[in-house]
Amino acid sequence: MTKPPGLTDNPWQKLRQFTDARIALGRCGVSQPTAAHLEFQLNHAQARDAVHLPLETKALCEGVAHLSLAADPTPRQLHSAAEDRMTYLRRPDLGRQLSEASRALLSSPDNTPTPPCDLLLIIIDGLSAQAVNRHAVPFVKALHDALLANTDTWTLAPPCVVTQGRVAIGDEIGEALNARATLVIIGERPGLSSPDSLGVYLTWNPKPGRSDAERNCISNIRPAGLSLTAAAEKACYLLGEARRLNGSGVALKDRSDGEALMPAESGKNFLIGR
Amino acid sequence: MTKPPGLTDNPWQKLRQFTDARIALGRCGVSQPTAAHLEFQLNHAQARDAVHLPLETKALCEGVAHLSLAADPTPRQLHSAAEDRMTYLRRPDLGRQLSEASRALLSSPDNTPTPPCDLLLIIIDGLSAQAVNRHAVPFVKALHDALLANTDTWTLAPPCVVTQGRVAIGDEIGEALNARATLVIIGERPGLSSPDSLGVYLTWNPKPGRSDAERNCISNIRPAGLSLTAAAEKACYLLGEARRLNGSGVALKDRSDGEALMPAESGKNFLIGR
Amino acid sequence: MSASPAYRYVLGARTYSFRHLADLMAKATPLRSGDQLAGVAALTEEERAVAQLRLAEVPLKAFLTEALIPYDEDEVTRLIMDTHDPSAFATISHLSVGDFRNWLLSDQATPQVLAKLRPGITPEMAAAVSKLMRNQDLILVAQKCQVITRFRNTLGLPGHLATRLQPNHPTDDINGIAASVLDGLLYGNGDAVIGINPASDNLAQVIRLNRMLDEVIQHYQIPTQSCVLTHVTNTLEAIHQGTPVDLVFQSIGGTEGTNTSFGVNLALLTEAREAALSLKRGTLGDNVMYFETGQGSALSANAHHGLDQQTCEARAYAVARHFSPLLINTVVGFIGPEYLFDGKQIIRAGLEDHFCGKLLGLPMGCDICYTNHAEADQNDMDNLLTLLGVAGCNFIMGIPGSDDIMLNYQTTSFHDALYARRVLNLSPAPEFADWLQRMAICQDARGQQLTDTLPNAFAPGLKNLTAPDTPEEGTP
Amino acid sequence: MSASPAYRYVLGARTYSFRHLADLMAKATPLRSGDQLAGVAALTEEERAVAQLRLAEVPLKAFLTEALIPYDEDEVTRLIMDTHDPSAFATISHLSVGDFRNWLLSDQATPQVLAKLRPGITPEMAAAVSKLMRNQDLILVAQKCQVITRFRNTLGLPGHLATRLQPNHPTDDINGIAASVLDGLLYGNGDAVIGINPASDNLAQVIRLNRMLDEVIQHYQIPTQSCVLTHVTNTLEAIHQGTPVDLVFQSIGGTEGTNTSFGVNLALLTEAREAALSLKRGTLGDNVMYFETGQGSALSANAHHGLDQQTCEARAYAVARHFSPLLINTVVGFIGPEYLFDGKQIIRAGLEDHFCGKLLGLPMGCDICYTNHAEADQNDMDNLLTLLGVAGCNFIMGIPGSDDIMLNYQTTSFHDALYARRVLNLSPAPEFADWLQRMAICQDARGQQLTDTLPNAFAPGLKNLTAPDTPEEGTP
Ligand code: B12
Ligand code: B12
Repeated sequence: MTKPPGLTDNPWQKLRQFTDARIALGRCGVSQPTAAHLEFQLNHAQARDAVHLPLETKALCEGVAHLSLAADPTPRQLHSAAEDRMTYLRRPDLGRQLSEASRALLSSPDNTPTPPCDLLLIIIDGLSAQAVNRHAVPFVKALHDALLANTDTWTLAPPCVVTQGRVAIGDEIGEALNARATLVIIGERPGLSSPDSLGVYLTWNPKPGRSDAERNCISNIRPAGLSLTAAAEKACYLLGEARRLNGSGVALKDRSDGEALMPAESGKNFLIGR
Repeated sequence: MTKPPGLTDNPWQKLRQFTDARIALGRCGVSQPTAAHLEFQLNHAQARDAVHLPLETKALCEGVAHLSLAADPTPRQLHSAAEDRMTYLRRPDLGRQLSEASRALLSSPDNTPTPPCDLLLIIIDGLSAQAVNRHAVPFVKALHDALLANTDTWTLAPPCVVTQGRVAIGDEIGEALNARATLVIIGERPGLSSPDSLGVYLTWNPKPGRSDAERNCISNIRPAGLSLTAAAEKACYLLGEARRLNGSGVALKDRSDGEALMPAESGKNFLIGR
Repeated sequence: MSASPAYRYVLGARTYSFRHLADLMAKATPLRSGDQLAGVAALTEEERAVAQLRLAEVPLKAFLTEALIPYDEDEVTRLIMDTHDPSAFATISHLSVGDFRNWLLSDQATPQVLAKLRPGITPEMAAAVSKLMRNQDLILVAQKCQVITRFRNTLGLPGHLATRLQPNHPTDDINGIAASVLDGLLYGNGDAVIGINPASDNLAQVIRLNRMLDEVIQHYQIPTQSCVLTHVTNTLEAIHQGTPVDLVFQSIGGTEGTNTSFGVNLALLTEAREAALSLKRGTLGDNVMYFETGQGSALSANAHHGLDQQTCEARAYAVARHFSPLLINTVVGFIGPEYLFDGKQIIRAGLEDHFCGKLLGLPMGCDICYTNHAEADQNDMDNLLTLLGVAGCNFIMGIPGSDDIMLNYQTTSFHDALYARRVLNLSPAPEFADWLQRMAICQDARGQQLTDTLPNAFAPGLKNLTAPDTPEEGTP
Repeated sequence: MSASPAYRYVLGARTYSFRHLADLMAKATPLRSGDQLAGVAALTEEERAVAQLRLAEVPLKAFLTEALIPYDEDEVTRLIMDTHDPSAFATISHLSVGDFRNWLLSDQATPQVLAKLRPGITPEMAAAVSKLMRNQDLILVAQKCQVITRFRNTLGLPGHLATRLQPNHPTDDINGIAASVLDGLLYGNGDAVIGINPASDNLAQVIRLNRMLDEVIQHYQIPTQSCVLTHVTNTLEAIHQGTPVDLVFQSIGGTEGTNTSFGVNLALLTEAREAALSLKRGTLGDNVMYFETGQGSALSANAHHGLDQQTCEARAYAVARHFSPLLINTVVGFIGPEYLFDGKQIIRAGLEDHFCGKLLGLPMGCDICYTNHAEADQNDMDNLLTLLGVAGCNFIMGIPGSDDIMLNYQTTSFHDALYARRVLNLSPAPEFADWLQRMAICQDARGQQLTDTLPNAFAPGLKNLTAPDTPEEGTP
């Protein structure tokens, strides 16, 4: 292909091996070249669609049930108080509450307290059902593996699958199911180049009213981001620390070595000679 | 009242006697003072509401029936193909066609041609039902007076009252009712300071497909604009000329003396000493 | 549409196809209500993005062979094809639409190079490339396109922004109009033109208004021009009756059918221009025409031939270009929400129109406006005003307090123009800026600082008015 | 809300009433989804206009006695009240909110006068007056407010626009980050700060990233500063462990509750600032804090006390002001459509935030951005970018191709910054502009013209990379 007229190339395109970021795009004058600009437009159109993709609840429940470490492996299917996607987008408050029907489902019929459990996994579509459709089951598998490999033991409640939910809906669910900790596995908002990223939020002693300062977060979980195994290991680490501290959030610092995630040489990179 | 700090007055406020335009507003630096700006905001809020006010069809029909010069004075109530106001705003094409029901109403039951008439008055809400609610009946009265005072004689069909209509809907109606000419009396889009202005559009030999170049227009009819009597006289003049030319539109020039509408002295004004 | 090949684009598993070039252009257009109304808009954002990708590949040459409206059916097409200059086109003849965007943005496309290119660009090429451009691209390239025109002053110089003083009155009352004229002049507005839309199309009145403006301009020796925006046939007749007409006005559209619905055609416009030229009233130049356009008029006249409204609009500039106008402006939000639904669509259309017009070599202005039935407000207009100021727009409207009490819409106010001058450091036309300072309307040479007191020259006119009927005196 | 008198306004036959000052403020706010979500927005446009009319009458003094969130309940209120400077306030103490708008727009309010006034203005006064202002007013007044800060360069000078280079990576891969850093530097970006949002909050990683940025800055002698945007408690710990930290970052909100939900408070921020100051790493000045804010966070944390989101946002600036930051920016469309629904609301909020911050004396920047679930696109961002450029915004973000592959949103690209520099004739920080020219990244002294070849200094780093694993070579 001949170089388009007016276009100045960037001779550092090989740096693309290190990142998915849109580097070395070249320029026309100081502007983005047509090809890069139109690719962006297409990606934006697609990312907007991704927001509206529905959760594949059936496949997800089957996949999770199959894996579950819980005594009762059947996931509970819950729905937030946000009826549909448009409501979900405009009313995060509703996405943080259970619908009446789901609430009823969780309350024990005879008002006897639910038996306590150590850990409750809550899988939520969030802003990217695609992320959950693709990675939730493998992530849960990786997590189970990591938990089993761990010295601590965790009793698990039957997992929950929630549609049109936000992170904080886990607090209500966790309290209703008498969990010491919840791990919310949720679709992060879709990015232009990362439409399928999972976020994991840990809350110790969940109950409605918990603030985000009282949780911990692992983010960017996807094959092109933080690998599912690494994320699962980090979750295990955080769970262990939370149990030790009897709390989660700002006070719980991630002091895991984390070398698994990082290049070996501290700070060194090609810019300063590696 | 003391002068607000930072405000520069304009010493030509007395010119407001000549116009409703927002002249001599004063300024802060070069910007509009708060009072003028907020009044504008309020007027805008109100003008937006005015777009959505409904036509008072019943009162209008009674008022017109009462006045009518037609053998059959009962106005026909018609509706365009635009079902509601939102559709009307987005779909002018529908506002230019009759609804199925209205079309049926106009077609003679036994397919005999409607007897011809000279002139058909069509009153339409247009973009300002308020204008029609306020001024249509008095305008029709003034027009009747003017027509009666005229030497030409005009046979009138029963008037039509149309909701959610555009100017060009008159063409279909005029043809269906076999009129040599239509006068569409319609609410002009509401202005910030002129929410109730009528426009009158004359079409000779109306039939669907007529372009605006084939009509004549009298606009800004309202007490604070062109008076109803002056407008009625001008309509009479145009009707006479159209009959003489056997046509309307660009070729029909308004050569009426028009002195009634204009100040006596040609071109003279206070700026160059009157 | 003649038998043209379909345009296809393969995206993953899906093949998108577009019936013909006009369809491709329409689908590639950023969303607007008028194209939805016409049924020509893309149905999804993905379809729009794909159409843009496909349009980017179309060679510019294609527009010379694949007429969007057949040559035989439309005199505007004939004008475009017949006046196209292949030697000017040579610079870009090998480019695709996508390349053209790159090239326009590049440093190769200097103001000088762009000026030479104009006769080689057709409106369809301009429209096509604009569809691939972001708002910032439209601004950046337009800023490089300088179009200068002259009648009694110099308009379009970089760093300048002119205003049409628009003193409309619902009954064309002479004193009412004069009041708005004075207000505008004292706010430093009116260098593009003092232009009245007459409420009536009464001929006597048209003549009277022309006389009145002529007298005011002469009396105060204002380096500007006047215009009465009546139908061109009225102006022609007025000229024949010896009326002092500076500029001939007409609304125009981009298809023959639109112009027919406006009661005009190229021959009539030629006749009118010659009549105006014969009066030799321009002192610095002979740009004697003033045109107005606006997206939506072709569809409104049912004369859009399946084209999107922005392409029709660009074609109107070909009509205008043929008559070397002093001024042309897109009245961008004027008709209503059926063509441009909200502030966002109005802003985009304003930037597109300005860009296309400038690229084609027209002295573009913009009537930055909206109606009360549209989803827009003053903030949207502030945005567009500022953006167009940066883009180097030749002129905007100036009206008392933004409120046109005759045309029933809101456009930019006298104050708005001063805002734009200040924040962007722009001046009115140099001759007019001089006059403003000479008359003590402005304290500075750049028309940015008004004086706080009534300038002497205007005191007599106002003094005559201390009649008992002034509102302050409280008449019974 | 304490027992405050109701506010009334009689309009024709109808009396509008507002429960208290907070209610009046909320109702007077231009429409946005977040206030509708909170249930505090005006229900009709008329109610909004009336609220503005009523708010215009409120004396500025009222904000000193009628706390919108009670003094006893909120440390931000206490900060605002306790640090208010009555002598600075004296200039405007007799004004109503409406008068304040007039005065700000007037020629009396010069940059010098406005600078002196700052400690006399509370965030609520700024928020109130902004609600009465059109977009053009927000731009015009902001342009007069100049706020200059220094660490290793000079930011905020008139005619300048800086960029935060934001080289985020989903796994914090050091080479991935370095790649984006280099891309940004070679596009002339990075004078405000090179600031990484770490994907992980792993402490070791936070330290590693700080070191890496320090080494790059030292190696290339870049007159700029670095920042790792982790939670302030992480940064504090990193400092204690001897990490070379230039700037301390923290997200902040305008109510104590919001800050609690962010895990911070004034004492913690004070401690962090002192820790950073103790490192004495600034060469030209000691502005060591970097804050981010954005409308909606208070409501999201359910800590808005019935206030509208823009007033909460302005209160966050009072928090920031207390710590003399080098940088503060409103991340204006970051959270999503529930707070700012579309491009129009994002643009308005961006202009309001910038104005309020500048008026209060803050070195405001703006993260001009949107998410894929909002009704916005690149055109809206182009508009806001251009408008803020005119308004004199201190800095914007710069990211490869507008796409943050870790935070999942779109902000301004490196190219966008260059666009803004060119069309508005702006430069990066003078020390940085010098460096760009010295390094042969730019051909000119104003950072507007890039060189076409790879500058020598960066060749070695890239050369090392001609490894078999480059994509061009096609590894299996
Ligand atoms: C909107 C408008 C237009 C639009 C119409 C397109 C549209 N889809 O709406 C555009 C911009 C295309 C337009 C063009 C012109 N207009 Co015009 N227009 C108006 C305006 C501002 C509002 C009309 C309105 O509210 N109609 C009511 C709604 C409900 O009806 P509608 O069916 O939606 O709209 C139709 C009519 O408005 C009609 N129409 C619009 N203008 C004109 C002009 C004439 C002479 C005729 C016969 C019909 C006509 O076209 C519309 C579509 O069919 C009026 C001012 C006013 N205060 O009314 C001037 C006004 C009616 N127009 C006027 C003029 C002079 C023109 C032009 C002749 C200007 C020129 N020199 O070319 C052209 C050509 C008109 C034509 N022959 O097609 C004058 C008429 C003066 C007179 N008494 O004859 C007015 C009063 C404004 C003015 N004083 O300058 N116009
Ligand atoms: C949106 C967002 C925010 C918003 C949240 C408000 C809202 N209504 O959405 C705002 C701007 C307020 C915010 C603030 C902060 N955030 Co944040 N945020 C995000 C973002 C971009 C998207 C989150 C998402 O999609 N959620 C999914 C939807 C469906 O869930 P939701 O219920 O609607 O949203 C909730 C969560 O997102 C949660 N949340 C948001 N950020 C954070 C951070 C932490 C540590 C926790 C526990 C929770 C949390 O708050 C929301 C409301 O309850 C992520 C990046 C990503 N790729 O995910 C970063 C991200 C989660 N945030 C991050 C950080 C560091 C912060 C701050 C601590 C920064 C600071 N130094 O102050 C603050 C404070 C957070 C807090 N304690 O409240 C980091 C977390 C790193 C980590 N592994 O711990 C991330 C990964 C980005 C980053 N790398 O910098 N954030």
